[in-house]
Amino acid sequence: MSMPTDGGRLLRYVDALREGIAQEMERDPRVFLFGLDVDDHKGIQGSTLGLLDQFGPERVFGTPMSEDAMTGVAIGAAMAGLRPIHVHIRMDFLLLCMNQLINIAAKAHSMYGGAVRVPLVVRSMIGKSWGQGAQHSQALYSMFMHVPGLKVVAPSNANDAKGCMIAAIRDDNPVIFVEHRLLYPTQAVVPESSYTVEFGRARVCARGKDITLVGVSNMVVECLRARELLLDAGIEAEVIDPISLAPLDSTTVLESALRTRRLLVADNTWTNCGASAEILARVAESGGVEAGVRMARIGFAATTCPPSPPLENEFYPNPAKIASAAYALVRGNNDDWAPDPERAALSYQLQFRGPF
Amino acid sequence: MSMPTDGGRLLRYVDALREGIAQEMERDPRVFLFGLDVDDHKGIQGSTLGLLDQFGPERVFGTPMSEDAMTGVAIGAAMAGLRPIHVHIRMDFLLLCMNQLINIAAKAHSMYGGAVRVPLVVRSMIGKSWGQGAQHSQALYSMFMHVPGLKVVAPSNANDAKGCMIAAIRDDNPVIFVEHRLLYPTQAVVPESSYTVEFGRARVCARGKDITLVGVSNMVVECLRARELLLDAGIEAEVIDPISLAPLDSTTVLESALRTRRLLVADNTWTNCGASAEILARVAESGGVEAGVRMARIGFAATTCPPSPPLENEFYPNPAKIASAAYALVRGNNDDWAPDPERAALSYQLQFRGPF
Amino acid sequence: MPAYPAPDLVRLYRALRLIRRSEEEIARIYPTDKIKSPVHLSIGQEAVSVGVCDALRADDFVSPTYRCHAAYLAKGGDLKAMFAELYGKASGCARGRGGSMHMIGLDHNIIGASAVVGTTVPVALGYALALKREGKGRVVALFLGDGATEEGVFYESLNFASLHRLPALFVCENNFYAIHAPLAKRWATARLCERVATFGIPAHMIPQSDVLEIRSKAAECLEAIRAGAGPAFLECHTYRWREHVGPGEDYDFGYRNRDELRPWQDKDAVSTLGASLDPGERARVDAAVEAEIAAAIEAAEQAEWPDTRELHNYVYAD
Amino acid sequence: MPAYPAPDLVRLYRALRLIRRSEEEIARIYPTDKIKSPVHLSIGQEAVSVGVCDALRADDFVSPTYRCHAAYLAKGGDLKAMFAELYGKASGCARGRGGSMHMIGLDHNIIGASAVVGTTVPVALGYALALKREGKGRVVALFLGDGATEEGVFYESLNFASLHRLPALFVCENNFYAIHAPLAKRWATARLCERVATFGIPAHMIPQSDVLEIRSKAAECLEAIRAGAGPAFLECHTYRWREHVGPGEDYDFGYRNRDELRPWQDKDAVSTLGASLDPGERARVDAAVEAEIAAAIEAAEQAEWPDTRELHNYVYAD
Ligand SMILES: Cc1ncc(C[n+]2csc(CCOP(=O)(O)OP(=O)(O)O)c2C)c(N)n1
Ligand SMILES: Cc1ncc(C[n+]2csc(CCOP(=O)(O)OP(=O)(O)O)c2C)c(N)n1
Ligand SMILES: [Mg+2]
Ligand SMILES: [Mg+2]
Repeated sequence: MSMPTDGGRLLRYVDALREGIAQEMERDPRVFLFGLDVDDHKGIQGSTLGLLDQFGPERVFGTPMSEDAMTGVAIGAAMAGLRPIHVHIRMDFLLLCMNQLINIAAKAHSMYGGAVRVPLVVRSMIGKSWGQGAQHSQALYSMFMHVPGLKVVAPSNANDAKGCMIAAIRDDNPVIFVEHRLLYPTQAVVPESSYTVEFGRARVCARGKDITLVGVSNMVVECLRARELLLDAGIEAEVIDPISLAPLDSTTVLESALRTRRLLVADNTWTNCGASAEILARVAESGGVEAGVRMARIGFAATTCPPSPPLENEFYPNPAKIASAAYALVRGNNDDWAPDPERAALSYQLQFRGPF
Repeated sequence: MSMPTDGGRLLRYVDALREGIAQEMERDPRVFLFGLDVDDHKGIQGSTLGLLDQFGPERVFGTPMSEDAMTGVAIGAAMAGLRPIHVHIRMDFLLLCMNQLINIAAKAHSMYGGAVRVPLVVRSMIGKSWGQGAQHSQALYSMFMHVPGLKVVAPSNANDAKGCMIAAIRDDNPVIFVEHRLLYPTQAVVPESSYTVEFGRARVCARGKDITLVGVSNMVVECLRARELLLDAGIEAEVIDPISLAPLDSTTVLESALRTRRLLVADNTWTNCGASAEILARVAESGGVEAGVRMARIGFAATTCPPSPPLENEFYPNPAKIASAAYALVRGNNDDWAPDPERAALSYQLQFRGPF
Repeated sequence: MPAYPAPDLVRLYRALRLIRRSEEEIARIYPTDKIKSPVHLSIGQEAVSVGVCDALRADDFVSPTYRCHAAYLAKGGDLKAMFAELYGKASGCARGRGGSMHMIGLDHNIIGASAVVGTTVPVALGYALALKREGKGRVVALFLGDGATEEGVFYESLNFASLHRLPALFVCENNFYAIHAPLAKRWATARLCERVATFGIPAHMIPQSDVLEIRSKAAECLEAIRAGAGPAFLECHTYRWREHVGPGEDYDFGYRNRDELRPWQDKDAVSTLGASLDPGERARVDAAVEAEIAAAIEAAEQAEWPDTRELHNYVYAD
Repeated sequence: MPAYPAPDLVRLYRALRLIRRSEEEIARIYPTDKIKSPVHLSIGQEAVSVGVCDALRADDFVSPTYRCHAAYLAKGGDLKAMFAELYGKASGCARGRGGSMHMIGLDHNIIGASAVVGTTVPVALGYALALKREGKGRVVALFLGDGATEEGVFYESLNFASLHRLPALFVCENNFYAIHAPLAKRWATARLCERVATFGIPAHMIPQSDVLEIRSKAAECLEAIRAGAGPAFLECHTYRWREHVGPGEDYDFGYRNRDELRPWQDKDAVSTLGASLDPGERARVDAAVEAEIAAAIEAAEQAEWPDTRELHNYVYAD
């Protein structure tokens, strides 16, 4: 992890992303940015705004709607020595380029015996639906975590967003970069100078002795809010942000869980074969059982995301649900405490409002 | 589960698949079978041979090499009331049609409020490489297990193969049907009449009191062989075949693990976010920890499948490795017992020999 | 161009007007946040859906894109069910599980729309395959945008449709933009029809968005398709008046301007066809349309939310 | 057709002969099970790789399909490294991590091949994009089969290549089959070149697999590409003499027969070009080729296996 040399200032996540990209493009002429809509006046919710003016159309360009071929082009360009950043406004669209990402990008370094490298960053947004429904609401990172050769990161704050972006661009491997739209307006202190956040190191965001909460991406924020609610019930939760999902620092989670003896993983996706399954499995197989660590997961309801508001509310985890699940783990299942509804309501993250 | 009315006879897995398909095509004129090479003289390793003659080119036909569109066509035909079976000679190629399978097939029933059904069977083969390397060796079922709306089955013997095939064809949902090539020549007693094997019910293949081994697809066979090796060391393993992965009957696994207090899951794929992760997570969160069930997973090495024979050997799990891992769970990690090499060698499954 | 008898013109006008006014109402309601779903309006593009769907038989199918309100209504889709779906209510055509981009109406043979561009093209061909086997001369009219032609699945679909002589009418609504990206940034050439023809598919370009021309060309194609000639292709030039998604206009952000819009407004099907009708007749149609829309909105406002206990319904069919 | 001076003809013959004989040796060794990797032989198709690659500069790139031995050798790939790779040895061009379908030779600008049909087409264009930015007039020649043209990614790639005027020469080896499926079962029409041309890409069909015609047409295209004209496309008809995968022949299974083969054997580039050479010259070339192959096989036999402790190498580059 390279250390920032200045104190920094408050910056939004979206601006931190853009700043990280701009600094790398400045530093390294091999870096280029492309994808549907990166060069329009909305600039991927602002995260690419201004880059076309700064770096010109050879290094910042939109594409035809051809996700599969564009991914192949990115991979080939990366093999040839360039460093592409390929942007998708929704992670759902990565389903159109799984073949290139998994059959080529993930495997090329290995399957050609080290002869090539694929320094590729694939940015994609995930979100909380706002009526977007079934096909515009998925967070598919566990599919990429499954496959050796890919790295997967999901920073939860502006500081990590910039540092991970710079690290991803400098990485000689394909990195799936996951950005939650609700995080875009959130601010953090971000150094002006360039720095990297190392992959494979989880961060303990809040200390606590009673339970370990692991949140992925935006769920870190919701876990921190759940932590507040839990304090009302006298429960001190430790909150961990894995930051990168592949490599995954399960050691930090394990150490915490061995101390708190309870582990709850909150994820932005379905639990089956998800990141939450992987974290539980690792803790279970490396000492968690012997230490009697009680474990649970919370994620999307095991159904397709419904756009109707009341159903949508039920579909997503939120701080109150996380707090309740945590309470049950700590105090036992019989006691069904729920956080004070008014405080819980306050703790909801303001939802993105369409149209997008 | 509909019960077979006759005693049956020994039948190979490949023939059981074909028989199941033929019986359903006979019974239900809406069923049709298509995909690359289903109608050639090799007939998908024999599993579709003769069907063209029996049912004609309107119901059995090859396709252009257009996996994405062909999957869409299958989905639309299913919605329109037909019952397609779409065949892929390798599971790796499903990466070309993830968008259709996940964004449409999995979601259509839900996202149109129940207005349509997608009675689609997607057959694909997995295998043990024999020099086929990186892109012809993947078993990607955990990606499908992740997504609500899909069913996933991976029968490990001829009897289940036929019963699952008939059940899959009759199911009103998209079913990802996973067939391990090494199982094709294996025989079992298979009734001549039609029957179904219900999804979501694991089978205990062998009883034992010391450890629970769960094998997926061909790994059931390897677990049964590992069981033999373990008997030499005085360890009695219980072997469980989940048969279907979604829905996944983790209850049967849990009950067994609560009894044996050790659980080892052997999978045909990488462990990260795999079926093995899901099984461990479920046991951990539903009583396994309280009961002190020690757990581990074994699967592909966390790298890209190398075709060079010595590397390939290292890459795959096998009965000896499963037995060693089981031994370590039962007796503790310090003791590194290994099965008698000669017996272990005998227990290797005869590999498929190319060209394929 | 065949001459159209008056009743036909009234019917066409009614459909155009219903779509235009429904979407204007959606745009009006949108800022109240009662429609919590991203809306892609067809205002300005109605002639394509109406011209094509008017030429279809009731038992033919239509496959709309996510910009689906126009084709849904043109094919006779239930207006109440559409508004209820926009509102996320249980009486919605997809019971609140779809939203604006996933209208469906199987009682009028309207295939469900999808939010992922291009994905419904092969799905619609699956319906066409079933119709071919059925042998009753039924056809699927499938819509796609100019952007969708850049997806590989479009070409795979053309090849398959032609190879199997499927009863499918491809209707490309070329509005010159994919979100904010103009054709010149996405298409190597504009020779789309010529390209489609190399698949053995008759392809016709209709440049002026004239609803009668669209209707008659579609009818001509449909006749051949029903006779077993295999698929046909229409490229209909048209223009989206509003922003890509959402209720507003967007002529002030640099990617396009009102000069481009004006000629399209001048030949707007709703006004020109309306002006050609008997004023009394027109007024009657307009009033009926307003009443129908008002009733649909009122019904949507009053309708029940889906029961949250039913969250897990429809994951699997049984 | 330009006249070729004798040295050129000898060079072409040498390349053809090397490929033919190497693959015949692979077929001979195969039953011993020393090559544990599925092999797709180009026997009969050598003229395409040789004609195209002979027209390339050493600093140009080639992107082969999984049927890659011919293009690999034609572009100057190391024969020893190829045989070692087939044997799964550490000295293989991909260190035993690739196998027959994944030859790579970056010292001769041979891009790695892929076993998933069509996937290398856009990857090769990524190289072309880098070459365009470099501005030195270098080109990528990318190979694909007739089957690969059915994959959507092929069309997406044509559009992008033309839109960005990428320095890419598409070479479609049309051998009329994808595994056992003939064109008639897969292609709605055979108008491939006409279709490609609608993307603004000059497209030429070469029906007779004449190595000199292929060479001169490729050279002509390459000149234009280097001058900035953007991509070009060649459809080269050819014929696979052996089975799709594996060492044998397969004329007795009903999907094709020897009558179809015969005209291709009659115009076989290896024999016809060989016959046109001075016999002494030809004998010298033949002997040198045999020696080279024998040495490569011997080296592969003797080479070390990869160390199993290195199983986890190359998962990630660092
Ligand atoms: C596969 C895919 N890629 C990207 C998007 C984002 N997107 C939504 S609409 C759209 C433009 C579609 O353009 P076109 O097909 O011309 O239809 P129009 O919106 O003009 O009606 C894009 C790129 C998407 N929904 N699906
Ligand atoms: C995407 C994909 N689908 C299917 C296959 C199986 N397969 C291997 S080779 C082949 C035929 C390819 O035909 P063509 O492109 O004409 O090349 P040829 O073998 O004739 O050289 C097929 C279908 C594959 N490897 N990749
Ligand atoms: Mg458009
Ligand atoms: Mg071919």
